[in-house]
Amino acid sequence: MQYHTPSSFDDAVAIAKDAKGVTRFLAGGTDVLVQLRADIVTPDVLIDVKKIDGVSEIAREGDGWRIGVAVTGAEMTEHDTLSSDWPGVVEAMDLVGSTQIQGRATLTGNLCNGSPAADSVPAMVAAEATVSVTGPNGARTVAVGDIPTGPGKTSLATGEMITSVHLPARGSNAGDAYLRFIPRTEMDIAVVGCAVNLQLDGKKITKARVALGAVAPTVLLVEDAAKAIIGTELDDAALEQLAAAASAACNPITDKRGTIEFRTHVAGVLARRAAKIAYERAEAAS
Amino acid sequence: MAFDEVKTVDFKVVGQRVKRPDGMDKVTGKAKFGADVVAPGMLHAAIVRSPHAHARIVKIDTSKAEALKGVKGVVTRADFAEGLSGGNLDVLENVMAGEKALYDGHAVAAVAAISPLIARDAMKLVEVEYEILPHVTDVDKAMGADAPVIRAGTADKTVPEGMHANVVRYHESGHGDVDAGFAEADLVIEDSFKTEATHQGYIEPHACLASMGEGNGDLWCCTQGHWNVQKLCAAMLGLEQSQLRVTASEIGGGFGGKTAVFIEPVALALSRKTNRPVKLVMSRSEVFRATGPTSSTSMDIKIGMKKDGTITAGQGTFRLQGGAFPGAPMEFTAMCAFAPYNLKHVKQMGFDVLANRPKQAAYRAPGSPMAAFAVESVIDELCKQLGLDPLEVRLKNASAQGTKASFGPTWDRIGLVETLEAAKAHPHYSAPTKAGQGRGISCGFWFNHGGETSVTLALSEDGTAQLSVGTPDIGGSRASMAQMAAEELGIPYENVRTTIADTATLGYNEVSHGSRVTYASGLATIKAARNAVKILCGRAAAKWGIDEDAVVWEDGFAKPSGPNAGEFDPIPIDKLTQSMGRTGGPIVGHFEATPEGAGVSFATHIVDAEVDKETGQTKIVRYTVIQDAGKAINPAYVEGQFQGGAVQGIGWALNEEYIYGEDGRLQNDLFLDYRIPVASDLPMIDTVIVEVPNPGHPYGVRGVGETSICPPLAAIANAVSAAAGVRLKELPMSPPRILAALDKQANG
Amino acid sequence: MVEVNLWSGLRAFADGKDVVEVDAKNVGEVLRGLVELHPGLEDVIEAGVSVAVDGKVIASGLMEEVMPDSEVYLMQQLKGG
Amino acid sequence: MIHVNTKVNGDEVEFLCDPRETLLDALRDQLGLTGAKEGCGTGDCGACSVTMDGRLVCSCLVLGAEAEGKEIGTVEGIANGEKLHPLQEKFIEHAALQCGICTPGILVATKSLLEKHPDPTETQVRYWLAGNLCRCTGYDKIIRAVMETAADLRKAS
Repeated sequence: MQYHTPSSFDDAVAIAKDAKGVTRFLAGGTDVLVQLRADIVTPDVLIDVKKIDGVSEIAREGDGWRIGVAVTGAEMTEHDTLSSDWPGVVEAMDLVGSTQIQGRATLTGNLCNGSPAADSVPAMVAAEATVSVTGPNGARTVAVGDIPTGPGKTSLATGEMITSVHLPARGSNAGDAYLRFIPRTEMDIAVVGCAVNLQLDGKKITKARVALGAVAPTVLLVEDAAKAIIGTELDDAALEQLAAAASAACNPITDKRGTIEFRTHVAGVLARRAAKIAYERAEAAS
Repeated sequence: MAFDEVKTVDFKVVGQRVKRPDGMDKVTGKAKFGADVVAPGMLHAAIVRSPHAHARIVKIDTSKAEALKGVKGVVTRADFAEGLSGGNLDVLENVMAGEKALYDGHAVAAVAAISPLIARDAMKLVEVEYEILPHVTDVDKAMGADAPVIRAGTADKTVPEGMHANVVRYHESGHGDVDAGFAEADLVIEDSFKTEATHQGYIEPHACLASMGEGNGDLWCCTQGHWNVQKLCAAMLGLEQSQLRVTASEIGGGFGGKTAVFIEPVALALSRKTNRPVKLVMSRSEVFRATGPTSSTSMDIKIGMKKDGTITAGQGTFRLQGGAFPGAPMEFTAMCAFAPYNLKHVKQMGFDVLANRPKQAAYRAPGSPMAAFAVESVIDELCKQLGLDPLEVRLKNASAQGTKASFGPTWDRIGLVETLEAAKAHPHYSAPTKAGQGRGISCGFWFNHGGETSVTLALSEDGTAQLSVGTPDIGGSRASMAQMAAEELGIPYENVRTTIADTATLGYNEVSHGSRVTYASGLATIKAARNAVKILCGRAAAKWGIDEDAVVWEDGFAKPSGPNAGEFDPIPIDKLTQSMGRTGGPIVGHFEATPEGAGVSFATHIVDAEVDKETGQTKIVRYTVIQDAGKAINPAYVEGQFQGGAVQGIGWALNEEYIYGEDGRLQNDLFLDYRIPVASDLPMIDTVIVEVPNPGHPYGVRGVGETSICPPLAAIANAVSAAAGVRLKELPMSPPRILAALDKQANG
Repeated sequence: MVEVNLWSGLRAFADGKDVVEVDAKNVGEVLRGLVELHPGLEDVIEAGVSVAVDGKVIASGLMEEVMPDSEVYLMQQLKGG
Repeated sequence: MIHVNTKVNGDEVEFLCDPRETLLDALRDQLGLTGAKEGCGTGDCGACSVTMDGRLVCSCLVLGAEAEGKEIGTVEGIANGEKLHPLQEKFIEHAALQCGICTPGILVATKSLLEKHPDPTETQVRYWLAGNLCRCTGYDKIIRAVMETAADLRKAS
């Protein structure tokens, strides 16, 4: 295995483009190293991105945010303004693994690992986050939801890499939330994850995005679920419709972490609970 | 004090919460565990394992692995002794597969190389050709007519005729006439239960360092019993037992799982072949796939009760799957099942069943927790349906001194009633439960064990003591041993150093299991110390020119026993040891025996659980352990045993399980998906130490290590039933199972 | 003579009896006596058993004393975790 | 082989490692610091916990090569000579360890917790330590030892 520490994205792309065999980018390493040690993926070329300028920055970008690809979960949680703007995204990232994992794991890594159960991904999708991608054929901006294409797979071409994550301006009277279900209180992979991002006009929901994780091969943006609560004050009937729409959108599998029935049911429960939190946050922000 | 006197009062050191002598090393990282040692010229090894649940090994080609640079040797079954039989053959079959791989993870070859990475690379180059055979992993399916035969001819003659060849042993015991008993009952409940296999889950993977010379060898390993390792390894390598010296490292948890050997013979074989020291450390995945979890079970229980709470009869059938080898502890499951209750009519049957899973190993009160889960669940349901208080019903039927045990004998002094009374008096039992929460209780029982034990206590010139015991210290036993020695010698606790001796320096010691260490090594320590005291008194007597019997030992001084003995100034221990070389030679007390008086231990647990009815998630909100310790030598570590056992039980009840796929492969071989309790899952675990002295120990000690895992499974099932209104009959009570039960109840 | 109680699973090897009388002064003699009277018990006893004498479980000691009026139960061999 | 210069417990050290080797391997095999343990190798048990530039991490999920130019803190660096850290004292006093295999990781993790949160709630301690598995104690005595050390340290400062 070759180990590289390029000092620019251009250098990193150049190494990746010419690399033979399996290439992996290393940021926090909390997935890459597990796969390496368990003989699941042994990269031939490992490109450590942490020496590239600016990768550890959380910066304002207009009224939104730019988050570097090596920013750890712990650094996000410790960032007060980011946390108050996008509590759902920050909490989702904070749910990934232990305190130790938080010291290393990154949003970009969580996304590129391609796990359908990645906690931060539904939160980013609900938040309409985008990523900047650079590669041998130049740079592009991609919606977060378009990166994963299936378990362990992404839409990134050979030599392409993410250079930063962008969260849009929070806007007024808005809030987001992410909840996941795990059997224990910590340390598990999400059995179901649900993010809700909404905006209010007075008490009425004017805009909403509901995203689900771990209930399909990729993250789901559930438009029917959003429709169920847009125009409402999140009354009980709206919540029931939201839950039903979330459950209806599920296309899960039965595996060691949960059954089809369980995931489908709990997706609705979490949608309801997350929507209430997002709604409270939006109200508090007004 | 007379040699055999029982002491129950006026303890000076015993009963104190002393600091453990190995504490400093363990908080600074200095303590040497299994994987922490190196030897000059050491090689590293890795084991090739079967990916198949059941397969004939057609061919093993090691040539590519051997050709890799840095590889020094490869071993297969051919490198081990031939002609073994019985238990030794089973252990060897498990350590290194012969004709067949019997489970996913079964070892088939091993390599030694100059670095761990090269060893791992070489492992992947060993080519094994398999002929895949049909497999079975479920206990009920393994007994079914169409189940594949795993190891033909294994069954012994206790197995009733007509059973599948995978049923290899049968147990039946009890007394009275259960049918007559059921006829007397006002309510009879009959139900079936299942529990999945759980792993001991010690945080330290198995590790060892082996060094073989010509016909002899040295082995360093983490084990619960190094004499057992010596015996088994010697057999598997064809060595004389005394030629293999085994040293027990610090051990990072065992819970029964480190009473067996797995990698030690392999490291020795590689060392013999390469003539270099070889270190072998398991990965976590290997620990889960190839070391002993507990048995999975399938159980049928029938209990009858009168309206006044009298249990009229109990019957249980217990089917235990113990992997591809005989030995599932079904007889303990059977014998423990009804042990807490004084029953006129009782019958219990056990079946030992083979399946394509790793050979089960002991796990904390092996077999008992599952039985308690099934029986105590049914008792709870009977109480509920008859409108009776579950604690009063248990008190009414409780086993006590003089009643007949469900497995036959008449009980000696036991403390079940005392734990129930303590539970009744505990504020936890009377506290109101909050909305959404339910309370459950359960009793639990374990036999405890004595076993072969040797201890030596050598006095130093300055009057301090060196105590050598042979039972590895898993949870602070060196402190308890030093406390007992100090108590007898009348010297400060700090003046005793306890060492876990290697196999070359002490007589045989049985494994640290059966909650026997504080009981048996403790008893041996007390007797070795009394032995040394007798010599000390003799030296004083000689000095004073009086009879040896006229000297007594008090608080570290030899004194004349009374006015008739003469007027002499007491002599302190250090004055006697200072001159010991000139007054008869070194003073050493020792004791070797197989103490047979291990008192049984009962416990009662109370638990409050909260169930999220929308997700099926259970949260333990309050937990109290009440257990009979006989006499707590170091209460802090007794509490620790209570708490640790309870939490292992919580894990077993709620989330831990072996999950096999259709392909017979273990799907959750990492701590990620083998979900042991984490700190945030739990409340504080309250404890009450009940002390009903064991007549078989000089201070009344009963083993405490195991019983604490017996009640939690049922106590939590009973609490879940109270909180959510559904009775879970299958473990773990994972959220999908609870939600499915709630759904079934709601929709009929 | 000492009355020895067998666990019921052993009846098949003791002519249907679950109580057998043997002439014995210690545990070793109890076991030897059982095998002499009922050779079918030999395998089970060889594989390892415990003997409860007046409520005390003797896991291995053959020299432990047994009195004519002792309550004696044959039990499966005890181990632990 | 990669040549790595790093600082461990304040000491400048260097080692050679294969790019596949982890920081845990390097600490244990190259530097002889065996206090950090490998319980899982997948970041699930925390027995290998160390700090890297002050941040708590699992050393099994850090490559040895990544330690270049960093400051690593291990259990061996917690005591000051013969004087134990208050956490170490309290763990011994409270019987907050049984087998002791998880203890180094838990001490590194709790020291890091108390530096960041001198007045943690019980819940905070429990969640901070959720990635440090202990199979012996049921965590009760560990949590009590941490809470009490925190109180003592606050009183002392």
